[in-house]
Amino acid sequence: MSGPVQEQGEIFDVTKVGDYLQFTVVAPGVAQSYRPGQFVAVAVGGPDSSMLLRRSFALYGVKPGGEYAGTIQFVVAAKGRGSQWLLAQRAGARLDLVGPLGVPFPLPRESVPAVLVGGGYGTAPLLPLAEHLIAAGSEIELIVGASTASRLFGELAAKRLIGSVTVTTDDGSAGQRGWVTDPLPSAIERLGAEIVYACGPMGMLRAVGEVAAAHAIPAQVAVEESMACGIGVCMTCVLPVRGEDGLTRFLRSCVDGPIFDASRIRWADVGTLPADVLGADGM
Amino acid sequence: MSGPVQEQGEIFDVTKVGDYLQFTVVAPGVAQSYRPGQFVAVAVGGPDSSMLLRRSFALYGVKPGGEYAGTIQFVVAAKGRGSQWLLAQRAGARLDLVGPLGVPFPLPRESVPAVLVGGGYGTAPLLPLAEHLIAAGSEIELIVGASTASRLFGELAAKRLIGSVTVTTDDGSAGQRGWVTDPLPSAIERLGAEIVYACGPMGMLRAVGEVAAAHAIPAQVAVEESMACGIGVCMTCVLPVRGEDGLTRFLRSCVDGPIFDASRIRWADVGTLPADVLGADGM
Amino acid sequence: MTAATESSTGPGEQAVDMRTSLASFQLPNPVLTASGCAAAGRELGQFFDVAELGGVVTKSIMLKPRSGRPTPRMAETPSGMLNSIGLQGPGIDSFIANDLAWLKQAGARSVVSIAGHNTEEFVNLAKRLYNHPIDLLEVNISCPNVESRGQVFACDPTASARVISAVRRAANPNVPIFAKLSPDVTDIGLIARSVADAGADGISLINTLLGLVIDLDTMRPALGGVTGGLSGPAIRPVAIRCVWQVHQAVPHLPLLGMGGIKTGADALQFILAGASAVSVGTAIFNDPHAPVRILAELQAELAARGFASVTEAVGFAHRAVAEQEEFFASRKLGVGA
Amino acid sequence: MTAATESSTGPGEQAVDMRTSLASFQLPNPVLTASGCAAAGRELGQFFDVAELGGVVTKSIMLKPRSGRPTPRMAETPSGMLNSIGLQGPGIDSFIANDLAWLKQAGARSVVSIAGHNTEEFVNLAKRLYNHPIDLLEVNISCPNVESRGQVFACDPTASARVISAVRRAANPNVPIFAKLSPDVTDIGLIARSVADAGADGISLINTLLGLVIDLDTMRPALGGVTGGLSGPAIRPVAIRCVWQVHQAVPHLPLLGMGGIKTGADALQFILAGASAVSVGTAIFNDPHAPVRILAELQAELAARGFASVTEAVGFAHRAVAEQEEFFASRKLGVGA
Ligand SMILES: Cc1cc2nc3c(=O)[nH]c(=O)nc-3n(C[C@H](O)[C@H](O)[C@H](O)COP(=O)(O)OP(=O)(O)OC[C@H]3O[C@@H](n4cnc5c(N)ncnc54)[C@H](O)[C@@H]3O)c2cc1C
Ligand SMILES: Cc1cc2nc3c(=O)[nH]c(=O)nc-3n(C[C@H](O)[C@H](O)[C@H](O)COP(=O)(O)OP(=O)(O)OC[C@H]3O[C@@H](n4cnc5c(N)ncnc54)[C@H](O)[C@@H]3O)c2cc1C
Ligand SMILES: Cc1cc2nc3c(=O)[nH]c(=O)nc-3n(C[C@H](O)[C@H](O)[C@H](O)COP(=O)(O)O)c2cc1C
Ligand SMILES: Cc1cc2nc3c(=O)[nH]c(=O)nc-3n(C[C@H](O)[C@H](O)[C@H](O)COP(=O)(O)O)c2cc1C
Ligand code: FES
Ligand code: FES
Repeated sequence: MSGPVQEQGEIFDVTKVGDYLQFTVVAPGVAQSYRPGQFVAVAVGGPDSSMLLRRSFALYGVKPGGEYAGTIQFVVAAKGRGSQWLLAQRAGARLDLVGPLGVPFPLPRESVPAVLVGGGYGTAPLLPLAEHLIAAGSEIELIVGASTASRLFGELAAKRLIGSVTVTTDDGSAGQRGWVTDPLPSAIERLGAEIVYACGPMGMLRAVGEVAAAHAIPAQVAVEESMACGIGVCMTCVLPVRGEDGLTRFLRSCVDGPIFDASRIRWADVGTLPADVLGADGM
Repeated sequence: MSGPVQEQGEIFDVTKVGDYLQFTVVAPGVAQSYRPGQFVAVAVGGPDSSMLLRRSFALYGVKPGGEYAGTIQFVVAAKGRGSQWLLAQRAGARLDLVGPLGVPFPLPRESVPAVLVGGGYGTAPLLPLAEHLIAAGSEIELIVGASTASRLFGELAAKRLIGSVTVTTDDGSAGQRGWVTDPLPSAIERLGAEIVYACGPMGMLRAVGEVAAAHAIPAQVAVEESMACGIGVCMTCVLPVRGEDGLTRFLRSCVDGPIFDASRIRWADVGTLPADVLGADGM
Repeated sequence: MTAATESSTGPGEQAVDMRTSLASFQLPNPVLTASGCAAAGRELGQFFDVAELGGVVTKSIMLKPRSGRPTPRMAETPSGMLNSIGLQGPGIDSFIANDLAWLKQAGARSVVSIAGHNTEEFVNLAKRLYNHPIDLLEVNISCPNVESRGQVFACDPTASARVISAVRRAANPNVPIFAKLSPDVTDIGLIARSVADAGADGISLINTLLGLVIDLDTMRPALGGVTGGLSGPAIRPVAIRCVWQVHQAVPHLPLLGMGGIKTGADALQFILAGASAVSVGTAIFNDPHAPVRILAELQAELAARGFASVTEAVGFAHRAVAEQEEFFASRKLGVGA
Repeated sequence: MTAATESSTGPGEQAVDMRTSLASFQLPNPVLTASGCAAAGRELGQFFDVAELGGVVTKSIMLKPRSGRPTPRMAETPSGMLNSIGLQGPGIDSFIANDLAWLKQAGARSVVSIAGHNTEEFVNLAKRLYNHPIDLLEVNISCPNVESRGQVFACDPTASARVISAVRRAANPNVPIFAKLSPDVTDIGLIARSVADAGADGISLINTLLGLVIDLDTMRPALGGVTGGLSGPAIRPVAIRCVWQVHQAVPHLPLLGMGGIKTGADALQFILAGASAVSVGTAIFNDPHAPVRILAELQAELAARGFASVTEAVGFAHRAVAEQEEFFASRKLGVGA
């Protein structure tokens, strides 16, 4: 596996999907070594911008070859200044990209039944994962949720791919009212799932991890921590993660993640300095 | 005369003229009270820009009424980051404008023969001045100069307006080789000029002032000092100017200028702190 | 005092009482101009009514007319600018006759900033202003002290205290005096305590940071004055840190916060960190309407967070989480503003 | 030492000799990474060959493994960022075994940054590194001194001098030691002179400025560590001013300049102000190729101005105009580089 590259990608297409814009960008270098779960870091604001830091986006589609060869896709939600700038870019403009970054979702050696759970635009990276799993012969189910219908992503693509998809919304404006964790237990049981994959807000990931743990199966989750560099050099993006040796370390979510085993993340301690984290006594 | 306004002007047209771009912007508020010699201050880089300060541009055409009603025109040369940004803007985009700013060229009460001297894009503000003078029955001549042909501005418009125009370039690529001050004495003499108006680089303005002084006539020149605010509140844009009382003061070129009587500017002392400037003893 | 700026209701928003105070000076709202960035208000009067602001802080005035430094006097920097104006001004007599008179007839609240080369000059300025109708005296001690080989007063707790106590004695006792501090010190809390002990009624902060830019054409310092003062959004995190530290050092003193405020959200950061009011400086060069725009934005930001008044928000970020939550819980139970 | 980076000729450009030195450390070119912005070089090695740089300055290492501060650890600010990492790191033993070993096999020049809670820890770090092949020791004294109620060493000339003289005695005498200074002091020249007297072979500057951002969602400080360090182009004018002042205070000491360098033109400003080499920090987060890009740009900027070597440009902005003109006049008469 070759590493990340930096390249100037030309925007090929921008499509509105619910509240989001889906970007298709010609970026053969990023596309080449991509695996599901990885992300791309995009410079925002142009050369004279007051915004120094890149914004990260989970990679959705990637076409290393064939039609649209060398393109990548990602989905952008409106938040602060950086995303607003990106949302104003149009086809033909160039984006300064670094990627693919982060570790991919771990794939089972053999086919295993799996439930995939996406929150909001978090569904995006799950769809290429679903493709891989299906190609490997795994049986899968997908649950997608959001606060409201317009914040759902990937429902149609998922239906095309998997045949069916379970939808939840907080306000009941689409699918069943409630959270993704409501239909999750029965999906795990129905499928006899041996693994759960999830991407979405931190609260959701934690809850998904708890459901998986209750079923004694692992959950691999993609976290979204604030990142200054995205490439592992700055140490801003750390999470308290319990290692195989039982020791908790602050791990960088950009290079040691963004995919973590949910049971290893000390969710309750995120944003604190647990006394038993490695090196806390050195502070 | 009403004062300056701040408005969001839509770019109506951008036209390449030699090395410059000529902007036509819908800005009825700025257009309304404009007089030749005034300028407009344009915010650059957009809301998230690292560039805080406006860039000033001498107003060229202004159409307060009639066809293109409420439009202003100015001419932009490529220099640093701000002008580069402006040069990348296209019709339809909006510019945040403050204007009209500064004092206009003083107009004679009656018709007087006048020579107008423009250097580079400095010709731009002289053309509306020429229109005024002609309308008032003054006989005028225009001399335009630049380092090279592509840096000339307004030749054609001037020809249409005045019938003839004298051109000089440093490299001889258009008109006669040399400086605008070469043909100036004979123009003054030919016309029996009673005043010279000029706009261009500081060195040229100083030289024009000296020629006018040698002919015992005034020269009204438009200076270009680095300005932080453009509206008179910051005191960055000062020049040592001798007053009627014989005292030299640091005057703000944005509100006390940009038009000054060349003989009052202490050219040799620009960028120094002359011991006899008002308040130098208070330092 | 304009009713419109004091408290107004937007669509779906609660009214926010924008009144605040800087010691005994009562302001209809907490947005002022910063010294040296609004001259004496007249030029801004072309864009909006300066009486709508909390106050106009005038450019630091000295006893005698002052030429200021040679040009170039400014350089643009990333999200900021460097200036070396050198306190160009007409001197106190002309200031009183023209500028102060203009502000009075415009109905604006006047905060007069004074600067001197030594303690005596500060004292004489305070005396000259004794009988004039000013609302607050801002003592700009971020200027060189000729008695101390040019070291800036505000960099030395003793020199700072000496000026402030002398000005406090000389000035009209009805006019609060604020010491304006420089961020270029090792311990701003120390300076704050020393001016507080010397009798300052409040503190203005921050003045510019000392900076330098090399002009790559001349390969020499870009400014005529060699070094200059850095201002604008670039310095905002330093300014908020200073407000935070000084609020902790002298919690009983009101603070006038400034440094890189460009939006109402920026102003709110200063207020949450402990400022009772804010000054808008460099942002004016970018947007001559900045002070009134920021005032409107600040009011909306406060309303969106459920504050009924500015004063409730002053220093709010210092409170414990539990205390913050309790405040909003009681607010929801209450009858609104 | 790569010939390509040492001196190369572009179209119409003279060759520029990019070699420079930091005391006895000879560098093929003057561009290094800044401590804490490049880890120990390995991750950047994915983007370019770190041996092409003047050197890699590693993240400040302490004796024991260190967790660093709780998250959030950063906030973006106008043309800058605030960080409160809190020196997370594996401790000196793991650093030597893994990071230093990697840098050596990569052929990179290593500048090791060390940090301690007290003088003894600094001394022990210097001893641990005594027999390892390092090119320069950067002593990060911009960290809290537990022996002085947490005051930062670099804010106190005496504490700074004590650390530096102790480290100078303990470290391998063949390795130059540089003191890294904080800009958050009243008089950086004073600190510079005191570390120079204590035996520093050179000075690195500047570290970050202390800043604070309030998160308007939580209405509390945005960073887990409350305050943080401000870096990026926003602070560049302050950094250049510090380099300028320290060059005047200790003209005989080589300086490693940093703070907001994003382009070769920025780097040139530091060199003209007196830096013999520069470190690139925050710009790496924006552009992982920044150090090599800046190196190429710097070379072009020097060539465009007629310099035959980097060393000719060091401190050039301090020279009198006449001297500058004479230099270029003689350059034109000469045979080029
Ligand atoms: C691994 C990863 C994958 C991501 N994938 C997506 C995606 O597919 N689609 C999408 O819309 N967004 C995604 N994000 C969030 C995205 O990177 C931006 O953070 C978000 O768009 C907000 O940036 P802004 O400039 O609009 O907000 P601002 O408030 O201007 O951001 C200021 C700073 O805070 C950081 N920040 C703000 N909000 C977040 C957040 N929620 N998470 C992390 N950092 C934040 C920003 O990155 C920036 O550095 C992802 C983030 C990470 C770390
Ligand atoms: C009254 C007035 C009228 C002007 N009219 C025109 C015009 O008609 N056409 C045109 O192309 N330009 C004109 N200029 C110059 C213009 O305002 C910009 O300064 C110029 O475009 C360079 O800006 P920049 O952002 O490209 O360069 P940068 O180097 O990025 O500018 C940095 C800062 O320096 C200032 N600066 C740089 N060069 C100059 C200069 N030559 N004069 C004054 N300030 C400078 C900039 O305004 C800015 O604040 C005028 C300036 C003034 C003061
Ligand atoms: C051009 C200019 C002139 C200034 N003149 C003064 C002054 O005369 N007296 C003073 O106390 N502060 C002066 N300042 C500092 C400002 O009042 C303010 O403290 C500082 O600029 C930070 O605020 P800002 O970032 O909003 O500009 C000046 C600032 C600028 C930019
Ligand atoms: C995320 C981050 C971590 C840093 N860690 C260290 C450190 O461990 N030791 C140190 O001496 N400086 C550290 N610094 C300061 C930089 O080395 C540098 O002095 C400062 O950031 C200014 O340079 P810049 O603007 O180019 O980043 C750190 C800076 C940043 C942004
Ligand atoms: S974002 Fe820099 S280490 Fe992860
Ligand atoms: S540019 Fe501010 S006073 Fe002239």
